[in-house]
Amino acid sequence: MAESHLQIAIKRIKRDRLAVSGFCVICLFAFIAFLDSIPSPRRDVGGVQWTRTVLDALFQKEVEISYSPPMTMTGILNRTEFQLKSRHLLGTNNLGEDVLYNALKGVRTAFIIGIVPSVIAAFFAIILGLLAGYYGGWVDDIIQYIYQVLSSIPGILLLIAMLMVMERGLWQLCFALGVTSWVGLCRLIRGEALKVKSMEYIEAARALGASDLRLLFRHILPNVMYLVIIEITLDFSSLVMSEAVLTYIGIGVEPGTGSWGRMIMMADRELANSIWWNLTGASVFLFALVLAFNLFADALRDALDPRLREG
Amino acid sequence: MEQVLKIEDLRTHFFTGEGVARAVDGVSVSVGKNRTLGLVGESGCGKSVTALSILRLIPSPPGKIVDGKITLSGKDILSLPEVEMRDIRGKLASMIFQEPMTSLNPVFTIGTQIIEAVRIHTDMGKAEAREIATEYLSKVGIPAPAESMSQYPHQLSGGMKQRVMIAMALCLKPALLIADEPTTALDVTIQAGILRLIKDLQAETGTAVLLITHDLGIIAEMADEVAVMYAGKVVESGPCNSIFSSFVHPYTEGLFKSLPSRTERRRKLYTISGTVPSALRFPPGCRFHTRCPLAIEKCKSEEPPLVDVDSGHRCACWVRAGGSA
Amino acid sequence: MKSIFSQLQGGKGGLVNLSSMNFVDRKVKKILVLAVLFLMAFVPSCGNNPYPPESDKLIGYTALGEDPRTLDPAQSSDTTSAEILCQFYDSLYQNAYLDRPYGVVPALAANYPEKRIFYENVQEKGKTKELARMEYVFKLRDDIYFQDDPCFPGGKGRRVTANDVIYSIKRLADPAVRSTGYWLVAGKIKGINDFFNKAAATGKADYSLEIEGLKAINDRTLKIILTEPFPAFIYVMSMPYTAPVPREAVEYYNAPDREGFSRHPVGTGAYRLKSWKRQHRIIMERSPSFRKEYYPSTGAPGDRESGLLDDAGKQLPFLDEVWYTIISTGQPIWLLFLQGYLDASGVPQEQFDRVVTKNMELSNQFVKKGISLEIASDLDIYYLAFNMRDPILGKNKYLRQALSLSYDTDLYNQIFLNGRAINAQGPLPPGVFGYDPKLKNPSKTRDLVKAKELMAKAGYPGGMDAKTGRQLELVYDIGSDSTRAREVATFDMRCFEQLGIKMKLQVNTWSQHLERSHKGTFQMFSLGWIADYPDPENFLQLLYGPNAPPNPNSSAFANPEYDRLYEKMKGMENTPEREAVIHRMVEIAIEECPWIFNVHSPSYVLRHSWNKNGKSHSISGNYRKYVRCDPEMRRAYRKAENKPNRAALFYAVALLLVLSAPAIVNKYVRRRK
Amino acid sequence: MIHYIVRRLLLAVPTVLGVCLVTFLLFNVFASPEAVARKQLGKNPTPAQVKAWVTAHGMDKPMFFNLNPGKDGSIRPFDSRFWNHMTELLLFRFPESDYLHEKVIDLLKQKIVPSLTITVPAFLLSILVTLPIALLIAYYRGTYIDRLALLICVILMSIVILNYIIVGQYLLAVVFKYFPIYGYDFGVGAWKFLLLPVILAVASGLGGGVRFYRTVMLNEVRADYVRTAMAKGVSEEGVLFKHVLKNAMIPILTVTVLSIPFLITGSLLLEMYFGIPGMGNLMLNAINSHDYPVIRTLVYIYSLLYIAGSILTDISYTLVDPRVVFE
Repeated sequence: MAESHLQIAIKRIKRDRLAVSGFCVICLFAFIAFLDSIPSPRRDVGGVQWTRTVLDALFQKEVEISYSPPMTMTGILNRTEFQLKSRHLLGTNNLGEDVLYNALKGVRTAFIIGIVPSVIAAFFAIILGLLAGYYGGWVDDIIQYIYQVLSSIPGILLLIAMLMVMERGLWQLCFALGVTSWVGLCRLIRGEALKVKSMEYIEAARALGASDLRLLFRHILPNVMYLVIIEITLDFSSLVMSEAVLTYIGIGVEPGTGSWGRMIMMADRELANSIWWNLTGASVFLFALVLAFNLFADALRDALDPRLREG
Repeated sequence: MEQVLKIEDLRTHFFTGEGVARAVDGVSVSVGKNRTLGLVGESGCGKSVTALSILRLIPSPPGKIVDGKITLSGKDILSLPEVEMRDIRGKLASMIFQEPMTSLNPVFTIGTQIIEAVRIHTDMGKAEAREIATEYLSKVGIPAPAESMSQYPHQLSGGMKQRVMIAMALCLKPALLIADEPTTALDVTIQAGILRLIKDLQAETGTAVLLITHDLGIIAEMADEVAVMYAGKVVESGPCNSIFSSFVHPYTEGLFKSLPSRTERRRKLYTISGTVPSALRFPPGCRFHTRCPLAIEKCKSEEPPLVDVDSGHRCACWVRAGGSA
Repeated sequence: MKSIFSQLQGGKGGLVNLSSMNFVDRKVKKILVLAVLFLMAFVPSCGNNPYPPESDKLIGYTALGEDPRTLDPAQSSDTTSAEILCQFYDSLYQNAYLDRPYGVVPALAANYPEKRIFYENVQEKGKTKELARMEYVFKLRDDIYFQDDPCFPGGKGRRVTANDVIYSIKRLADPAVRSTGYWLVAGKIKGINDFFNKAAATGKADYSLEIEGLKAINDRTLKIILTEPFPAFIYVMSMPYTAPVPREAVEYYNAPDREGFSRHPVGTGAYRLKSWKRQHRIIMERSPSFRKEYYPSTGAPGDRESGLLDDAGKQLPFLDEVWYTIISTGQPIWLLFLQGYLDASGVPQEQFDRVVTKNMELSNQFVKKGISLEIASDLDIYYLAFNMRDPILGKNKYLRQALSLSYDTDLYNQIFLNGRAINAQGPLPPGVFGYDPKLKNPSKTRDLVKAKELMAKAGYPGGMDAKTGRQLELVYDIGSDSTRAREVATFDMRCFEQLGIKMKLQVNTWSQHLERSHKGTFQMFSLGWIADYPDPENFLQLLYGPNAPPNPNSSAFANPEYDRLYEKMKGMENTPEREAVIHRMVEIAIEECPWIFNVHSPSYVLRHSWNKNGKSHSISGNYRKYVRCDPEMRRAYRKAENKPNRAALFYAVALLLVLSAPAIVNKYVRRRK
Repeated sequence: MIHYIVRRLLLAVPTVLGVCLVTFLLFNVFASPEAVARKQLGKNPTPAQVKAWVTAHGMDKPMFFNLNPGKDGSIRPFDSRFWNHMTELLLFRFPESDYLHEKVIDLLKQKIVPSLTITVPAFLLSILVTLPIALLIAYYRGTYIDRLALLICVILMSIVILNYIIVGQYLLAVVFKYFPIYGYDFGVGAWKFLLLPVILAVASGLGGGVRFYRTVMLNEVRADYVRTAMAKGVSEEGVLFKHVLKNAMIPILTVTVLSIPFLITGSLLLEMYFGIPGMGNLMLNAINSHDYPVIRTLVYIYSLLYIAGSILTDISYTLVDPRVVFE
């Protein structure tokens, strides 16, 4: 049953050309993020303690004095190893760093920001939502109260408050984003669990003596998983964009982590000096990933959501 | 007899991503003044699409009337521009639907909705239109019609809502009333009242009625003529008596057989084997051959034409009515 | 409306078939037409002037990076607050506007103070010790009045007395005031620590308590006794911390239902606060009760040539009002400056190459606009500190010198600072007394050959430990994981690696970094220092032995001769003798090489042609009163630079129409069918 | 109806208490008082100063119950950080800003107007613009115009708001010089500073807004009553603009009314970028200066507004949906 649903979903997505191309772009980005996650087998030069990855080894260009426009030849500090090509394809920024390299470094951060908070949120939402929906009674009351309180605090403020008291960092940001965003999904899962709970096959399983835990995780959970998957893909885009915005206003990832928000922040003043490549580089990467995910997520939702399927 | 509605070789197809669904594929029927035509068939056989095609309410895209001719009170419906079509809907031909619960707009009062219908097609003022609306509400048996005018649909029961729908449909005395499964969603106890109402009003206004249903009992009670549809085609048609007394087509036979019989209580209920084929992939030849107990080789390759088996009684079957063609 | 409507529909074969349009379309179209008309007519005419229409007042327009945290002079610690409140509060002395090296001239004081060193016998641990004390006598001018304010009887500002100065200094030692300037007087003015401790213990400061070192001899005369000779104290008396504040104002505005003294300055300066909208704008206006003060008639060499002395002898201030617009990001400041809406601007780093040529001159396109560039030295020093307590680096002078010789300051300057900085030779920046422009640090000319010789002398030929034969390994600490910090560190380490040394990078969080530097467990890291006041003492203390961590001597450099000279220098006046002492101290620092002196980073200021008498100053002060402005020139410039581009709007509307064409065509096709 | 509102308000009380508790946990349990003090005291604070600051802010008191005898020997168990925090918030005795040394409530009074001058016009204008566009697209549903418009919407949604602001300011203010680059004015003079931010706010929300409204409309277009209305002879436009729109107002209203509290939050980015001295700027400054009292108070006040907003939403349902009645 689930198998065939999945097959139908895949078939539906395959028919949507935009979704397929979106998926390809996502795969490409994911590959870049993957390259940026495995340490490079090559040894570092000069004993510098960079935690270097394959991506660093492949793409890192040398640092120039300052800005250089796209397609400039690399220059002053001659270190010729590990270069894909000896050009700054997208130019360099004010510190002389290669823009393409910086943008590529942002990919991994984007994937982490796009997925980890959703997973954290999904974790909270699944556990609490299932418990609330399944047990009802006072358990439900308490959980509903918790999310009532949390949802009464405007998300952005709660986020700001959390980031203020925590140290700044990528994982802290993920945690804060996750903790502030589980309420909606929790509500959905609770409703769905309520619905599934009263279905006959659950009654039957219960009559056969299945334990609560088994019922929850073997029988009810798979039925709400589609909600989780839809939610995670739909949230990806907004999370990536919110990272850029939060970093821009100064409460996002710490310096030293690749981030498109940081690139945009550094670049926004340069337009007046007709230095467009830094802003464009970051923006195009961000845009491409977000657009790809938006297209794909829409198709995925349409394909997976039984409520829409019947409609 | 003067034909109010004449449909000739109507073909309405849906162009979906998965292919062309030939929901209605060559249907010809007609209804006269003060007469009732019952359109029978399983769900998905194209009854409703036929009805919607008459009013040109097929959702387009993906639906499209690709061929055929519909004449309503002498007007060639399919060639009219949309603006003129609007004048026909609700005035010359009106329609009531299966789900009275959702067919009325929940956020407007009943009065508003009926008055809107009246005023679109006439030059009446608000007060005049209100009078007509109240009059019809009382005609359809709504208690305290004046008060009901300011009520919202959710404040009425299902049966009452359907009565409101009928009032709305008949308030301009249309030449044709299309009733698409008007009682299916209602309690059995209420069904009879609604049907009686339609019949009474028909007697009063002389409206032709196209009654769409899958319930042969209703047909027996209401219809003057019957057309049986299967997979987008009419397989058998004729006067009600003739069909009920001597059905010819194996499909019609199946329909009758699957009725719970009063005399043979013990027997297991008959079912037509197999399922209705998808409109995307109708089988070649006679479309019923995949489920027909009598099917022969010819049925699989050649389509049977509709031929007369009795006066006005026509049937499309190679086995039962095929020899003469 | 109707006529415009039909015009837009066009004559024959207009875009839309009018006859078949129904009410809905008409509404939508009406909105569209309105929007387009709004765009076409209204938008360009609104203009981009960010200020209300000009009056006949002479106004100076300035930007400020953020709101001042406070306008209470006792609380100012950041340069932004100081920039604003210095205009309201004058102290007894003020920084000389044009003079370089920096110095002070009397402001509220009638003249320079009388100083006297005397000795006092003190009982300490049963023994009698003779300690040197210093006594200052300050004379106030007769014509100093506080600005008019409702806190005074009748709203008229009263005359300033010596007791006001005492009150202000006592406020620094009042824990409830939370002064950020207490450290300047703590332990220096005799008896002030007792005052603070008593107040902290009781929870409330009693201002009637006498402080031994603070005495009003009469209304105009003030005596201050310091616990040790400290001639730089005159700088303390020129800082806003010691500016007289009226007790009436503090008490009046700190009453529970009022907005607080920190928001309502009442001082003696040339300007007073007119309005302050947070995060928006501070407007200050000429104070009518300002004393008679005149533009200086002497300045640094070159000032006369550049016209800075043209206004000599004229009464201050020049401007009727000064508008500080609070702009938190750099880009609008730059753009508004280019549009003529700000009178001056810094050079944003990302614009540097475009603005300043390789010869450190203003590039032509800006010169044409009448903009001028001033490169002013800031009082700062950036350096790489060696840990003198480290067993390898601390004991080996030659090694340190070799490292210094291998360091490429010029390239560092090019890469990270657009070449805008000055190669530092010693600890003192230009502009400070005792700075020697002819000083040449022998370890600061990059020379790898010499460096390698020194390495051999140090016992590490070719980077190998002569005794063990192992490669020398040094750890370089950074206190932040920013890209920038890593970049700099990488650069620095590459320089040293050329001597055959193996470098390791140690990345710390800032708190780890402080801990390591306090414990002395690091080997080297880079640092910067910005002056609090323009006395060489403020820089030379960074190498004073007793100032070892957690005090600012991060290297823990300790040289007996240096320390002795420092103590001597601290109590000396700015005499040639003091200069000689300072030179000797610098010599020691250069020879011992506890730091690699890296750069002094000057500030770059751009000014429009109408902005007269501008001169940058590294230390905050009351400089607004010297600035003059030519409103005609400004008006002409603004007019020329701010013409809206109407053609672009036209194209945009056209594009919109083209984009909506499919819908219109579709509609038309539908109707036909 | 009054009965209903009173009941809803009573139900909100535990939620408000919960919000107070959350803020307490965040700002008292996770943040160390000394660290906060050091950040506020500037360069070189002496330890005595730090201690004085902590005492002055009551941050040295016990967390929940104060069992230490006070100066006069009496024990006041509720003179603790937790109870002081709760009474402070619940009785609206808002603290003073650490950084600006001003009552938070006074700051709010100053900041709220500039924020509203930008969010309210942006809010209204975006409804005025997106709703008709969504209706138009719903009108062309199923055609290539619909698909194209939808794709454009997704593309517009995929552009991060930073790009709208940066590029918008650069083009319209810097290159074409239609608007001031930066600034604000109190009073009527404010309008010329608001145009650009409002335009950009509307533009940045356009894609998402149109798509949302379109989905809502299409859900309604599929409803049975639409077919009924068509069968009556109502024109397609009439159906769309009368029948569908009124039904669609229900979900639209939920979203819109719920977003009203956020009008007061102001737009962080726009205010920062265009120098509008509103709530967003206040918040940003508080973030950068670690001004806990401001953030704490803002969290609380916005939560109250949010709760009020949700009650308001429920009440406003009755305006458009006759099926909803108070009970």
